[in-house]
Amino acid sequence: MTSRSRYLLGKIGIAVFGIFATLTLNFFLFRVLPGDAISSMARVPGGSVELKEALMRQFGLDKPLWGQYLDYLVQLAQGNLGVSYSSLRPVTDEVLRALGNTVPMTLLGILIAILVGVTSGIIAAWKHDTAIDNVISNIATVIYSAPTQWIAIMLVLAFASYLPVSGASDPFAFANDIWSILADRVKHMILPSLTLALATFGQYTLVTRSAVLATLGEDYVSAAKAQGYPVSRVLAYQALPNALVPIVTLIALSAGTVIGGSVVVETAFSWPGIGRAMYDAIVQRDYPMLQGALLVVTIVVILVNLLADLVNMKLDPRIVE
Amino acid sequence: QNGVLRVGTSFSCSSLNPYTTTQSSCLAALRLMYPSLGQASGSEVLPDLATSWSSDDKGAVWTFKLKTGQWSDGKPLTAKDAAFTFNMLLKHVNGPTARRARAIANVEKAEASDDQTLVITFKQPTSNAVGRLAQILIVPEHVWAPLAEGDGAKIATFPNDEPVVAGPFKLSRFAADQVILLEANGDYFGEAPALKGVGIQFFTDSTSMVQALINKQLDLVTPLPVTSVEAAKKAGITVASYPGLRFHSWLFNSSENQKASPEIRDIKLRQAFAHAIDRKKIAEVAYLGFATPGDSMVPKVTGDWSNPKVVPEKFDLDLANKLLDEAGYAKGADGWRTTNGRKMSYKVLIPTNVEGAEGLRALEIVTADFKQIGVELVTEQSDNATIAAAITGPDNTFADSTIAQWGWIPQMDPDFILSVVLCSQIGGLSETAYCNKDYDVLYDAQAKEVDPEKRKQTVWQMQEILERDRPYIVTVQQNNVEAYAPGWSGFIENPIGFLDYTSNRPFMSMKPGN
Amino acid sequence: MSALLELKSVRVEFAARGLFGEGPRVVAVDDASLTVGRGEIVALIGASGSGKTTTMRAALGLQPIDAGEILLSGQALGKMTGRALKDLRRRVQLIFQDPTEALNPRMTVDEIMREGLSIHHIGASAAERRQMIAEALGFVGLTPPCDFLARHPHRLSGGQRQRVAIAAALALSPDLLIADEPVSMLDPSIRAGILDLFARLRAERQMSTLMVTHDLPSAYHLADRVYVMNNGRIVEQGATRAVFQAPRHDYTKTLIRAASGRPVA
Amino acid sequence: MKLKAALTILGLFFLAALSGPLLGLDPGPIDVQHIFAAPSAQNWLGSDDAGRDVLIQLVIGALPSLVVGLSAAAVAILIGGTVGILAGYSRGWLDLVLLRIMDYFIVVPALPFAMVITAIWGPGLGHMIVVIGILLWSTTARVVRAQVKSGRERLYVQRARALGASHFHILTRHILPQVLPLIGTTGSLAVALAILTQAALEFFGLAGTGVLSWGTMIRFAFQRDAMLNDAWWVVIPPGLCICLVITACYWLAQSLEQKLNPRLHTTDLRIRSFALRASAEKP
Amino acid sequence: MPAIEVEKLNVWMQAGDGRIIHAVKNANLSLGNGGQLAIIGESGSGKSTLLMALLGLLPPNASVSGRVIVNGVDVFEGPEAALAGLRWREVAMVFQASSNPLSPVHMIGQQLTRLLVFHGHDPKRAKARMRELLDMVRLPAQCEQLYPHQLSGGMRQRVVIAFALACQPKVLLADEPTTALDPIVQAEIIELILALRQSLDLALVLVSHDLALVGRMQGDLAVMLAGDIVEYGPVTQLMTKPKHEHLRTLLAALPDFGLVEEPA
Ligand SMILES: Nc1ncnc2c1ncn2[C@@H]1O[C@H](COP(=O)(O)OP(=O)(O)OP(=O)(O)O)[C@@H](O)[C@H]1O
Ligand SMILES: Nc1ncnc2c1ncn2[C@@H]1O[C@H](COP(=O)(O)OP(=O)(O)OP(=O)(O)O)[C@@H](O)[C@H]1O
Ligand SMILES: [Mg+2]
Ligand SMILES: [Mg+2]
Repeated sequence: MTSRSRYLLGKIGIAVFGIFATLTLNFFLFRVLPGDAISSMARVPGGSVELKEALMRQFGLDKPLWGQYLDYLVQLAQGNLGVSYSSLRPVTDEVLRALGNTVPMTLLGILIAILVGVTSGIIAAWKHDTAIDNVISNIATVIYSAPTQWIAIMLVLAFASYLPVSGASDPFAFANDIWSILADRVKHMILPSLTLALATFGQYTLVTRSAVLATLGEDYVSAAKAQGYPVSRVLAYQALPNALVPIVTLIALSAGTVIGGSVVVETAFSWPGIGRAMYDAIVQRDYPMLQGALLVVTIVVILVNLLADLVNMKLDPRIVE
Repeated sequence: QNGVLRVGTSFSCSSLNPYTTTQSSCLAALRLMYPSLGQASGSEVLPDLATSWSSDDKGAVWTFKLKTGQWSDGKPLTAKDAAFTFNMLLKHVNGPTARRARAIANVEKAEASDDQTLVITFKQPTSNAVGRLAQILIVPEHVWAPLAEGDGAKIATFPNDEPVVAGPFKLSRFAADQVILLEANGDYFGEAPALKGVGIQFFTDSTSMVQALINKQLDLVTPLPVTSVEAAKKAGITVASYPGLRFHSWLFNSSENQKASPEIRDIKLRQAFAHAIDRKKIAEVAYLGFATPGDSMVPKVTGDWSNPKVVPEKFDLDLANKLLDEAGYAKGADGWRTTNGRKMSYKVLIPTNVEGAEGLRALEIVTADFKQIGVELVTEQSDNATIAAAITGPDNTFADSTIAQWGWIPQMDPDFILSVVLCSQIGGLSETAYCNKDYDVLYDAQAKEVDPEKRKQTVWQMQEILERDRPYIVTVQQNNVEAYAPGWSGFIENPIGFLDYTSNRPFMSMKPGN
Repeated sequence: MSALLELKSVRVEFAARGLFGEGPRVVAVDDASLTVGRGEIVALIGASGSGKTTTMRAALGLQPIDAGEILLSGQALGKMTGRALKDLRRRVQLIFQDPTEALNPRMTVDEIMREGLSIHHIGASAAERRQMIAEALGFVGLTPPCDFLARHPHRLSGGQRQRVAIAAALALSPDLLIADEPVSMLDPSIRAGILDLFARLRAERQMSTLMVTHDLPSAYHLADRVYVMNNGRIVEQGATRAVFQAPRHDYTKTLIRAASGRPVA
Repeated sequence: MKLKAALTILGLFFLAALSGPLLGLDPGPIDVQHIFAAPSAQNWLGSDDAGRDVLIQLVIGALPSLVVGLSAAAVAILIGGTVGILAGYSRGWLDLVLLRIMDYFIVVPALPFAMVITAIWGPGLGHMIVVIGILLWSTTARVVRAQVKSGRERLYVQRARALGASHFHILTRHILPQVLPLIGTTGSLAVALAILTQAALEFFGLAGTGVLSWGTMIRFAFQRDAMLNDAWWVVIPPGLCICLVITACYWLAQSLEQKLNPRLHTTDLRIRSFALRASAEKP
Repeated sequence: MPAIEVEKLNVWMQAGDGRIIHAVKNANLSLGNGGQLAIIGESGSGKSTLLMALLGLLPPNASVSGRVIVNGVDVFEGPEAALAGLRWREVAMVFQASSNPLSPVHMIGQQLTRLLVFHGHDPKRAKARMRELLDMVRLPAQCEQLYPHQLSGGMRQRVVIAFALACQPKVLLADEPTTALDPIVQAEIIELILALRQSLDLALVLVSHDLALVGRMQGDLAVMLAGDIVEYGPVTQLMTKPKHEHLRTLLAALPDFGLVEEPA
């Protein structure tokens, strides 16, 4: 085994352990919750003590916690996330479906946010203490300060007549050529993605600005000036690469909050994504669904952060030593 | 548009399994796809698959004459399918089909004596037998029989994403919690619907739903948020508002286990409280006039079942103060009443995700008024599961909670809502731990009574007991508020609402204009 | 009497680590042994990149070693803990080669100077410490001190930074000074002054010095003994005069020839 | 400038927050006649869906928003800063353990988690502060850890080690000043996140208590379809107040950062960054 | 047209504590194309500042007066584009070892190649030229793969020299270019610079503390003390007949070599 693969395996091992630990913690943490799936499921016309017990049996909730945990692990080992209490479909399907809706929307939003945030942050640092800097940082601050749900409603009001404001696609469209389906999807994505982008880009701007600004005091920046590099190159070659560590760290970190926070966006736009699924699952105490959704989110966030660690290692060789 | 009715709703539907889902919108959509013996209309049942029915003298054996039809996979639909369906439900009633237990209560067996005759035998006379049986959706034996084998666990996990149906519509697309699309079924055994198709879209945010209606992306919205009525009207949308079944209420913990505030079990105190709740103001402000002061747990829209003698207490703070004084709850110098050396202050549990902003506003109104009768109320809000646990907890002992604000949606038949306060429901649906043996006896009597008139008397009597003991104070009876775009006709005001889990009539009567 | 500092067969390797796995290993110090006795001034000279800095960092435990042993006053560095280690840190001072990186850009000269004093609770009162700092700055020619105390390192000239680093080390009255090219950026007169200072401190206080330098005349005049390093190995050692006048190793010969201004060929 | 503006804004809001309980302000009784009444001479910002004065509600709502937001952020920064520094500074198992814990909190989606804890603990402002604080500390910790990790390798930190400085000394004198600006920035991000999370919790009705705050105002505006009724005065002001408070916090952090970092202005990117004088006179 | 023309240059620096340091006082200098100028002087006397002023690279806390013309460009008042065009194409600099002009997160080779390409080198050939430069300053080839913190002090300084020579400038400002180098490399580098000066007709400004080295130079010598240029004239003349007290002390401090005897 080469040292390279040993290194990689080590990293992956840590990540796997992280996922496992998180899942175990989630399993028990959420079960400490008052209330259970059965009570709300049984609160229906026809509900009775017997129904409650039948449901408990059906979902294996009559077993002790440890037994449930073991069942869960065994299922998981078989790649089976269980069956959702509320939709009765395999959680894997449900989670993948939700993820399929969340990922493009979130990705678009985040990409816009990173693009706008980092660029504006760099410009603000470059023109620091000028009117441009003030305008950029203050706009970023103010927009970032606005509650997401509030941004959403403002966008809905402004664009409701031009763009769809709910759902991931036109539910009543019967067209089936790939292009019109795609166009429809994109149209639906614009407002939620934009909301997400607006709600997050501000922090990227501010962090980029302060990280870049911090490098401007270093000798290598003035050396770069001496070497005849114009401002844009100084920024691109010296200031930005040296500022990237905190920026990358923050972006990776925001993956967790963005996915978690997509609950708000997904609610405001009736977007059938993972955040919404998680919220519903918790309200309905749909544990299999909740665990499944958390597993996926966990994996995504851990992977993103792992990636950030690797990238940072590449970005700043001093970290490794 | 082109005969497709696009419905927007803030309810959701995540599964099309007819025996496990409890979501009313799923059931309403399934009712458009699957046949059933009849369709409810008020307290009546109109023929559907069954053209007529009759019973023996005791009301224990019911014979139904059925139409025949064709399932969407080409196989014939006969009485055998119906018999299979009932027998399957019976067999697994303690397991996968437990959710349908009430509808088939007391049924002993079902038989198809020929392709067009179904005979259902009850163990004992059962009130509203046809109404109950008509709730059951009939499924094709050839699809479900394999699922029903053994312990029937597969019934509960069957996703039913490509249902084999025989009703007026068949499924063309289903995306959980997003949309259900149906198209007219050419092989339907009954009269073809006026609609070519139906789409039901599920919204998590009411503002965007109303926007979609205004932007002509929807034809009908149910329920329409009361706060958007003005906006909808302005946009030329027709708004229908009429009495519905849903009520909101205060519930009091009646359990002896609750020791901290025993006075909460004092009927006099509950009486006084009832006079301090300004039902009219709640209806006008919280529900913007789309509600009426509530009275009995059996709503007035159910017609004769509701006891006319049970009426809302008049709002009178002086009277409430007087009643409390008389009951020995003296006001202290600071204006708050005390009992057993404690200030009278109660936590009011409220499940905000179901009671909504309206519920919170209603509670604010009451809180302000209660201040004037020297009783402090403290809101404690959370989601329904947490609140349900808090009400009954810990471990169903009802030892901690005192007051909660929550509601129910009764059925047109009073049986269900009356069952909620049975002793046997403690641990089940009971939210109050109310237990009255006399009441339970009456309940059993009405459940067996086949004569509607006699049953009515018993039901009325039960309502009077509830009014006396007040496990619940019904505060308001909510209107159904629904809106549809101009150009549509045939809208019926259905107490259960447009998405009716007991009847396909609202959809079947809708007609596209011009 | 045991030597103040003793390095026994020290080896230091660097792994040029990439993103995945490790690259080839560089042996920076290879089997280096070296001693500094009490009151002795020892010079370490040698080619650029030959491992001098690494050796010095290893001597103070700032650089993990891959083989060998380091003894300070006869005690193994790795085994020292707590008070002993802290006391050692006062008695042995290091002057880094790169004065800019070694001075915290967020601290003023005053704070930098005071840091060591306050860590080791030297000086009874603030006034006394101020006095000691002024004296140390005076030693290195940064006068008047008040001109410099409030400045941050990046507002000093290169030589001034270097002198701050020297002054900060001397203010602690160390027994052993390990100095990595301490005077490289100083003009001859100040340089001579500082080298004189080292000699004086040796005479007055028995301070030992281990100094890396490229300035052979300084080494020649100041050091009792020299070590010559090339390619990570100590290739020659001995009394200064002996080594300079009769170098045995080829590298030493070339070095001395180059320093005396003759063509190296 | 920024500092002054920030202090003024925060001061005003604190004043407002205090004046609520001190003056016993009351938005008036619930009033059917004034549902979504437009701004007028009596009600400068109109009235809400219950016919009560919006302006007075804004003033009253300031206290819980400020208290929860700022204290939760303080909790987050305290825990996050400490853990981040510890993890970044220590090598080996402590770092690993802390890192795993951080990962867990980063991975846990904030809202459901907050809900769980409020459900277990029961509602209350204090609980909300702790919940939000616990949710937010990990971000600060991760960012700080990364910075400390690279900062620990700087030569002047090694010099301090060679000087015999204790870990405490190195942390407080060298590492902390290095990461302080960063803690300031992520800290102000934390204030923002705290206030926003609070508003989001309230938006979902999970805040527990029936306390009037800006978040609940937005929630009611939302749920009662204020915008469909063209009642902008119900929706915009609470959102704007939240914006203003958070913006002020940022400004505060930014001005502090400028003060704390002497190196910030040793170079800039202009081709000529020095000043030119006309004469040789000593300035 | 002379390569460098300095008239009445004054530089003031804010020390940060309210004091103002007059770092360069009324300096006048001139250097012809291909000429040589050595600057010596006490530590802190303003040598680096003077050099930085020639490239217009003073920090924002500096203020200046006077006139500096380099290669026909008015550094203080000429168009910014001209000043930008001057840097590294015409005038290159070896930074003093006390500064860290290398980006810590890029490999040496990468930084050098980028500089070459930016200044118009054919990207395909830049790599080869980069290796050539590293070789020129006697750095082994694997150094291109290393980050600055992985180099020894002397190696870093050689990298900085390679940078300065990369674009074949017309004027080279060298601020103590060999302080961190051992005598062998030092001699080689000095030979290299002097050889390049000759072949490229380079104007050289050399700041050094090494009086022996300065003594070997042709051209002018400027001696600085506390911001003033106290002596200015041909090297040979000044070294033999120092007028100013300061230069005399500097020369006197020159340690006697004492090891000139041929080793046995
Ligand atoms: N950025 C700065 N801010 C304030 N003062 C400075 C700055 N840089 C240098 N100085 C001061 O200006 C004077 C001249 O500094 P300069 O760097 O030019 O000296 P030098 O002759 O190069 O010295 P050395 O040989 O030590 O490098 C010194 O007193 C120094 O303290
Ligand atoms: N962190 C590091 N990673 C990898 N290699 C390193 C590291 N530090 C030093 N080296 C390598 O170790 C060798 C010795 O370096 P060292 O700094 O000890 O040399 P030196 O003798 O002090 O040289 P100089 O006189 O130029 O300062 C060099 O080849 C250098 O490249
Ligand atoms: Mg070295
Ligand atoms: Mg200098």
